[in-house]
Amino acid sequence: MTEYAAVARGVTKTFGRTLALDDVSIEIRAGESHALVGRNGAGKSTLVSILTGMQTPDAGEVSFFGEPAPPVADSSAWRRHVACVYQKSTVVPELSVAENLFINRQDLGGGLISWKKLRLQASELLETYDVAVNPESLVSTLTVEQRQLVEIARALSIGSRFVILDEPTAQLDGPAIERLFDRMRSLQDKGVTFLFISHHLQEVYEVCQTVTVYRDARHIVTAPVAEMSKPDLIEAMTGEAGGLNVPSGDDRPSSPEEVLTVSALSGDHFSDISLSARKGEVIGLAGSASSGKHEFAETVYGLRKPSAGTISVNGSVVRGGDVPAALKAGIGCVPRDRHHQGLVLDLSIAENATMSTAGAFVWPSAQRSAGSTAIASYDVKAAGPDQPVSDLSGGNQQKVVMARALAGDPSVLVLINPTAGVDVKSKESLLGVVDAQARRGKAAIVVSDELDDLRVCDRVLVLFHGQVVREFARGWRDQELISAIEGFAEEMDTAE
Amino acid sequence: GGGAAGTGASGIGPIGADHPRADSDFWNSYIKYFPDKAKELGINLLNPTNSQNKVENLVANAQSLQSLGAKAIVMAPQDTGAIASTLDRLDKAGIPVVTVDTRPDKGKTYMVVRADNKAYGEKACKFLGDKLGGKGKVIEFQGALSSVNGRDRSEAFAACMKQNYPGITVFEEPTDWDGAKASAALQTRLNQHPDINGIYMQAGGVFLAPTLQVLKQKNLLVPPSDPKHVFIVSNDGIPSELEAIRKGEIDATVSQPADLYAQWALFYAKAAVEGKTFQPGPTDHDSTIVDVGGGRLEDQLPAPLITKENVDDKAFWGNQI
Amino acid sequence: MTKAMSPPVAAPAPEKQKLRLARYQDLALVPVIILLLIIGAILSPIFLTPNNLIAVLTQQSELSLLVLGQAMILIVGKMDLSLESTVGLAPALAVALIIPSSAGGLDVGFAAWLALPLCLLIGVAIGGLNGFLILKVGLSGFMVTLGMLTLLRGLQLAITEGKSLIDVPESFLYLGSTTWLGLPAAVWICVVCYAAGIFVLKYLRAGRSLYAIGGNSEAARAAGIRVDRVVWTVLIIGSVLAVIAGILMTGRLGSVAATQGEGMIFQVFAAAVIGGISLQGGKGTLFGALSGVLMLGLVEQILRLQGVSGFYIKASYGAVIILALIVTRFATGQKQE
Amino acid sequence: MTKAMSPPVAAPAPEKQKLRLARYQDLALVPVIILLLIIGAILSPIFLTPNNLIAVLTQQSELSLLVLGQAMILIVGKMDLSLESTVGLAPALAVALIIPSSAGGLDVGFAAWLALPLCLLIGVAIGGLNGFLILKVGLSGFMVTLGMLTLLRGLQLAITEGKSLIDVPESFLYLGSTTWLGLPAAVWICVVCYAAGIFVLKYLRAGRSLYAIGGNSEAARAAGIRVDRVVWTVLIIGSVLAVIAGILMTGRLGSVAATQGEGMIFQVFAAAVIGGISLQGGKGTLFGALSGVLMLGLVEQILRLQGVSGFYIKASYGAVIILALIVTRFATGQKQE
Ligand SMILES: Nc1ncnc2c1ncn2[C@@H]1O[C@H](COP(=O)(O)OP(=O)(O)OP(=O)(O)O)[C@@H](O)[C@H]1O
Ligand SMILES: Nc1ncnc2c1ncn2[C@@H]1O[C@H](COP(=O)(O)OP(=O)(O)OP(=O)(O)O)[C@@H](O)[C@H]1O
Ligand SMILES: O[C@H]1[C@H](O)[C@H](O)OC[C@H]1O
Ligand SMILES: [Mg+2]
Ligand SMILES: [Mg+2]
Repeated sequence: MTEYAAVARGVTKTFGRTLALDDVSIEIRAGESHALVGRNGAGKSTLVSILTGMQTPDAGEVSFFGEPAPPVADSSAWRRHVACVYQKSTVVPELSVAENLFINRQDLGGGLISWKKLRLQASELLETYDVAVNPESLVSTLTVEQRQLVEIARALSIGSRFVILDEPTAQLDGPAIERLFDRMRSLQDKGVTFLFISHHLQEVYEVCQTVTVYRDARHIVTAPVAEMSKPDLIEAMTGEAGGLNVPSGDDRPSSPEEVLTVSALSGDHFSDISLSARKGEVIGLAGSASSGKHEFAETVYGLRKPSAGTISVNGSVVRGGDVPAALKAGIGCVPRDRHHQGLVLDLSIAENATMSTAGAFVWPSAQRSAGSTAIASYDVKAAGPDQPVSDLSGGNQQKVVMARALAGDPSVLVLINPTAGVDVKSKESLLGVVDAQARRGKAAIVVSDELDDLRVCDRVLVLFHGQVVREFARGWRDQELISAIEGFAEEMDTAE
Repeated sequence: GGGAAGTGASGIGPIGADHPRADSDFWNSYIKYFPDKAKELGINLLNPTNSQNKVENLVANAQSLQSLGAKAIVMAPQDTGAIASTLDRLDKAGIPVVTVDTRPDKGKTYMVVRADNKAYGEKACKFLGDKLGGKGKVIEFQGALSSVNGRDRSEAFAACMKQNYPGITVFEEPTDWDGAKASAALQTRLNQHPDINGIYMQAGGVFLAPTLQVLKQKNLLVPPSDPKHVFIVSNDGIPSELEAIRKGEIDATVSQPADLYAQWALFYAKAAVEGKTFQPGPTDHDSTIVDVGGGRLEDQLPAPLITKENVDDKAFWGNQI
Repeated sequence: MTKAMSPPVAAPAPEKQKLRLARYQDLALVPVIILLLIIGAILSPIFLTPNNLIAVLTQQSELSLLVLGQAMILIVGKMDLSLESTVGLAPALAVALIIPSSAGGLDVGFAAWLALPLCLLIGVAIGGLNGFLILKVGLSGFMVTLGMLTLLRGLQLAITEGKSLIDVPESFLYLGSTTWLGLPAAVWICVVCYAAGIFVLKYLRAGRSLYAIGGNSEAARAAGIRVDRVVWTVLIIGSVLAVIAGILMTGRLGSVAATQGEGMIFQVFAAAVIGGISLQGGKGTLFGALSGVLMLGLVEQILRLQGVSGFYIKASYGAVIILALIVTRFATGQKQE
Repeated sequence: MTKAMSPPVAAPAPEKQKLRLARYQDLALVPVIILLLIIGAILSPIFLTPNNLIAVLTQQSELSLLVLGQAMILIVGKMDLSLESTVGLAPALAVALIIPSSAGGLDVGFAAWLALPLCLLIGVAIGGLNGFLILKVGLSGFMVTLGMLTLLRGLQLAITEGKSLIDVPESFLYLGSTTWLGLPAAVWICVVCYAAGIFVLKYLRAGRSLYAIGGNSEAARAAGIRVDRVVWTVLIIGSVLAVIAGILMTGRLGSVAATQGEGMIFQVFAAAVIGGISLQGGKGTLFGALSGVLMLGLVEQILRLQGVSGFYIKASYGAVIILALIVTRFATGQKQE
C-alpha cells in the first residue's frame, strides 16, 4: 500500500466562463518529487491554489495523507498539510527576513512579540536550511534566489511534509538552479514530498520521479519520468507529435557587412565591452545574474545611459541612453521582463504591437490591420487585434512583445530573455522568428539564461563581473558553457 | 410656478429668495421670520434656497430662481464682490434684486436692507474702550473681509480704537465667519497674553458658543465684578447672546434686527414687483433711506446696543422668539 | 496518447462580448443621461427648454474644464489636486498685478490687456512646477499637489488679504460673460477643448502615449516614448485648463472670489471616475469624463428645480456618486482598485 | 575547479547601513521638532511655557486622532477620505437624536446619556459601511470614501438643515472641555490612543498583520491572515477615532458646527505622509505619524505667535508641507510614488 502525500480527485474550477480545470485528478506519492507540466494556461497554477486552500474547487475533493482537506476557513490547518512557493512571490518586501519567516506567527505562540527571540529563531531556521542571509535585512534588498530560499525555508519551517514549487526556476540562473536541486534532493532524502512545476523539461528529468501532464484544463497522463521520453512528454503537452524543434541556424548565410558596432562601452555593472555584429549574425550573451549582461543589452538599446564608449548602427553613432534614438537608428528590443517593460496590459494587441512605430497620426484601421498582421506572422492565439493583451496567456503575450520589437523592421535586434516563462511550443516558434529574422539579414543579440535560446546563436559571449571572459563558437558543449558562466573560464582554459 | 411650492399660491410674485447660511442663529431667526412676513404681505414666495456661505451656490441658486419665474429676488450675498455679474444678469433679465444684510460692492440693486455696520464697530469700540478705561488688550474676531459687513465692522472698530483709545492693543483675527478659527485664535492669544481683557466678536451667531467654551476652560467666565472678567461685545442680538448678557458672561451686543430684515426685504421686493420707487430720506418705520452712491439706495434700519441695563426690553427681537 | 487536441478552453463567444462591451464603455453613461433628461422633463415643464439646458451647460463649464485636465492627468497615471486652487490663484494674481493697491492689487501696474496672457502664463508655471517636483525631484504626485493645493490658496489669500477682487479689467471678464451665436462663450470653449482633447487622445500618437504611460510607464519608455516629457506636458495642460476655468468663473462672477474653486476637486474626481477614468491610470476616455460631468450636472439641476433644499442636494450628490460606482462595478464586472 | 561558490550577491555593508537608517526613520522628525522648539523659544518668550505647549497639543488633539486612524488605514493599504465628514456627522446625528426639534433636533428624544454611545455606534456603522462597499461590493476605496465624504456631510446638513447645534448635552461636552491632572482630557485621550496603537502595531500579531497586508496582501492571505477581516476592523477603528475627534471638537467649541471637520482631510494626509506613512501601504509607524502632527502644529503655532496674519499662515503651511516632502525625499534617498 502506498501512502499519498496529496490526492485531488475530480477537481473542476471555472473562472467566469473560463474552464481552468476540467474534472482533473492527481495523486502524489509520499516521498517522491512529482512534476506537473503543461502549456501556459493549462491549469497548473489553478491546481496549486486548490491544493493550498487558496481557492475552493467547484467540484472535486482534496486529501492529504489520507485525511480529507480541512475547511477553507481554517488556514492554519492547511498550512500544516502543505507548504507552497507560489509562482507569484509571497513575501512582504518591506518587512525583515525574520518577520517574513514567521509571518502571522511572529508571537511564536507567546501572545506578545519578542523581537529578540524572533531574530534568534529566524537565524536558527536559516542555518538549518543553510540560507546565508541576515535575518534583519529587509526582504526587498535580497536577490531573487535569496528571496526564494527564504520562502522555501518558511514553507518547510511550518512543519508540513509536502511542498509545492510553482515554476521556482523561472527566475533563477544556472548555478542557483543547481543549488536549489541539491537542496530538494537532500530534503527528499529526509522524507519531504515535492510537487514541482516547470517549463524546463530537462529539470523534470533531473529531479523528479513521476510526471503528470495537463493540457487545456484536462489531465492527459501520469507516468514515471523514466518511462516518458522527451518527445513523448512534449506530445502529451501539445497534443502534436514531434519533439522540440529549435532551429540551430547553422545553415544561415553569413555576410561580412557589419551592422552593429559597440566600442569600449561601459555602464552600470559592465565596462569596456566591444563587439560587432554582422548581417545575419546572432550573438548570444550568457552570464550569471550579476554578470552585467542585462545591463549591457539595455544600454545598447538606450534604456540605460553608458558612462563611456559608443554604439553605432550601420556606421552612424547612436545617442546613448535614448530609446527613441536607438529605435530611429534601427535597434529593436525585447526587454527583460514583459510584465514590467514589455507590454501595456490594458491596451490592445494592435496598439502594443505598433507602439514603437506609430506616426504622428494613428489611424485605427491601419493600426488594427498592423495588429492582424502581427497576429498572423507570430502565430498569436487571440480573438483579434482589438483584444487587450491582458487576456493572453504568457506565451502569447511574449509573442506580442516580439512583434513590437520587430514592427519597425529594425536592422539590429536586442532580445533579453525572449522565451522566459514560455511553454515549449511557444519557445519553438519564438526562436523560429529569431532565425527567420537573421536569414533576412538582421543582426541579433540574444541575452538569456536558457541554453536552448543560445543554441540558435552563431557565437556566444560569456560575461563575468561585467567583462567578456570567453567566446564560444557554434557547437559548444553545455558543460563548458555553464562552467564559463559560473566563472571558471580561465581555469578551464589553462586546464585544456 | 414650476413645481416648487412656497407660501401663498396666490398673491404678489412669485418672489424668490436665497438665504446665505443656516449655521448661525442670527440667520436661523431670519429664516424663521421669512415665511410669516411673506404671508403677512400677501406674497407668493418660491421655496427659498440656501447658498451655505458659498458664492458659487448663490449664483446657481439665483439662476434656478430665475428659471422658476421669480419676479424679484431677495438675497444676502456674503461675498459682496463676487456677486457682481449675477446682479448684472438679473438686471438684464429685468428681475429686481433686494439684498439684505449686505450691500454688494458692485452691481445694480433695487434696495439694500441693512443697518449701519460701521456703527456696529464704533459702538463696540466705545463700549469696550469705556469699560477698559482706555487701557488693555482686545482681541477682535473679524468677519470675512470678502464681505462688506466684515470690512465695515473691522474698519470702523480700528479707526475708532486708534483715535480714541490708543492705550488699547487690538489683535485682529481674520476668521471668515468661522467659529473654529476664532476658537483657535482665542486660545493662542490667551496663552500669549493672559491679560487680554476684551473681546469684540463681529457675529454672536457664529462666535458665541466657541468663545464661551474657551473662556470656560480657562476659568475666565466670571462676572464683571471679578477683576479677571473679560469684557465682550458682540454683534447680532440673538436670544443666546441676550441670555449670556443676563448671566454676565458677555457684556453687550448690537441687536441686528432679523425680524425687520425679513419684513422690509420682502416689503421692497413686493414694491419692486409693483413698480414702486423710493427716494432717499427718513422713512415711516424709524429708519433712513440713504443714497450710498450712484443712485443706489440703502434702507438703514436701527440697530440698538443691548447691555445689562436694557436687556429685558421686550422690544428686542431676541426677546420675542 | 495522441489524442486529438481538445478545443481551446475559453469559448470565443464571451470573449467577443467582453470586447464589444469594452469598446462601448465610453457610451455607458449616455442612456443614463437620456434617462435623466426624461425624468427632468416629466418633473418640470421648463426642464427641456433651451434656457434651462444652457444653464446646466454653463454651470458645468468650469467643472468640465477641470475634469478634462484631471482626466488627462489621471490617464497618464498621475493626479493633480492643486487644480482647484489654480482656479482661484491664477486670476487673482494676474488681476492683482494690474490693479492698484487701493482696489486690492499689488501696485505693479501692468497693462490691462496683459491680464489674460499673464494668467495663462501663471498656469504654465504652476503645472511646470508640479511637474518639476514630481518628475525631477521625485516627490509623490498626490502629496506635492496636496501641498500645492494649500500653498496656492494661501498665496491667493496672502495677495488679496482674503478679499474678493472686484476691479477686474473688462477684457478679463469678457470670455466668462459673453455669448456667441446664442450660446455662452464658456460653452463654446468647453466644446472646443473637449473636441480637441478627444481627437488628440484618439488619433495622435502623442495622445495615445498617455494611455501607454498610464498603463505601464516602464513599457512606454522601453517602446521609445519620452515619458517625462509627456507627463510634464500633460500636467501643464491640466493647469492651463484650470486657469481657463478660473477665467470663465471670474467672468461669470464678475470678480475673483477669495474662495474661487474651493472644494471643487472632489467633484472633479467624482465626475472623472463616474465617467470611467481609472485612478490607476491608462484607462478611460474624455468623452466618458464629459458624460460624467453632464450626469452630475443634470442630477443637480433636477434636484434644484424640484425645489429640493440645498441641504439635501449635497447628500443626494454623494449618494449618486456611490450609486454610480456600484452600477459601474457590476456593469463592468470588475473589482475596482 | 572546486572553487568556493561565489557568495550570494548583495554585499553586507550597504545593507546594514540601509537597515540602520530604516530602523531610525521613525525618529527622523525628532530633530526637526527639537529645532522648531528652539526656534519657537528664541522668537517668543512664552513658547516653552507649559500653557503654550499644552495649547499646541490641545489644538492638535483632534487632528492627531484622525491621523492615527488614517495612518493605520494607509498602512493596511487603503485610504479613507470620509473621516473628515465623520467628525461632523456622528456628533450631529447623535445630538440630533436627543434634542427636540425646536433646538434643531430630530424629536426622537433619546436620553441624554445615550449621546456618547450612540455617537460611537455611528462611527462603527460608517466604518462598517465603507468596509462593506470596498471589500464586499468591490468598489475603489478612494472613490467610495470620496462619495461618503460628500454623502456624510450632506446628511449632516440634511439633518440639521445646515444649522450648528448649540443645545449639546453637558455629558457630551465633558471630554472636550475638561482637564485631568492639569492636562486637557483631549490630550490624555490622544496619548492613550497613540500608546495603544504603537504597542499593538509593534508587539501584537494582529498589529503586524497590517504591515503584511499593506505590503503584499496576497502574501498575507497566503500566510493565513484574514485580510478582509483585518482591513474591515481597521476601517472601523479609523471611523471610531474620527468620531472621538468629533466629540472632542464638539466639546472644545461648545456646539456641533455645520462645517465641523471640513477641509481637515488635507492636513491629515499631510501630517501622515510627512510623518513617514507611505501612501502605497505597508510602511511607516504611528510614532512617525504623531511626530508629523506635532511638527505641523509647532510650525503653525510659531507663525501664529509671530503675529503672522492668518492670510499668510495658509501659504506657509503649504510651503512647509512641500519642504518637508523634499527633505524626506533626500533623507531617505528614495523616489516617492
Ligand atoms: N483568477 C482568475 N480569473 C480568471 N481566470 C483565471 C484566473 N486564474 C486562472 N485563470 C484562467 O485559468 C486558466 C488556467 O490558468 P493557470 O494559471 O492555472 O495556468 P498555468 O497552467 O499555471 O499556466 P502557466 O504555465 O502559464 O503558469 C487560464 O486560462 C486562465 O485564463
Ligand atoms: N486574476 C485574474 N483575473 C482574470 N484573468 C486572469 C487572472 N489571472 C490570470 N488571468 C488570465 O490567465 C491567463 C494566463 O494567466 P497566467 O497567470 O497563467 O499567465 P501565464 O501564462 O502563467 O504567464 P507567465 O508565464 O508569464 O506566468 C491570462 O489570460 C490572464 O489574463
Ligand atoms: O453678514 C453677517 C451677518 O450680519 C451676521 O452678523 O452673521 C454673520 C454674517 O453673515
Ligand atoms: Mg505562468
Ligand atoms: Mg502558472
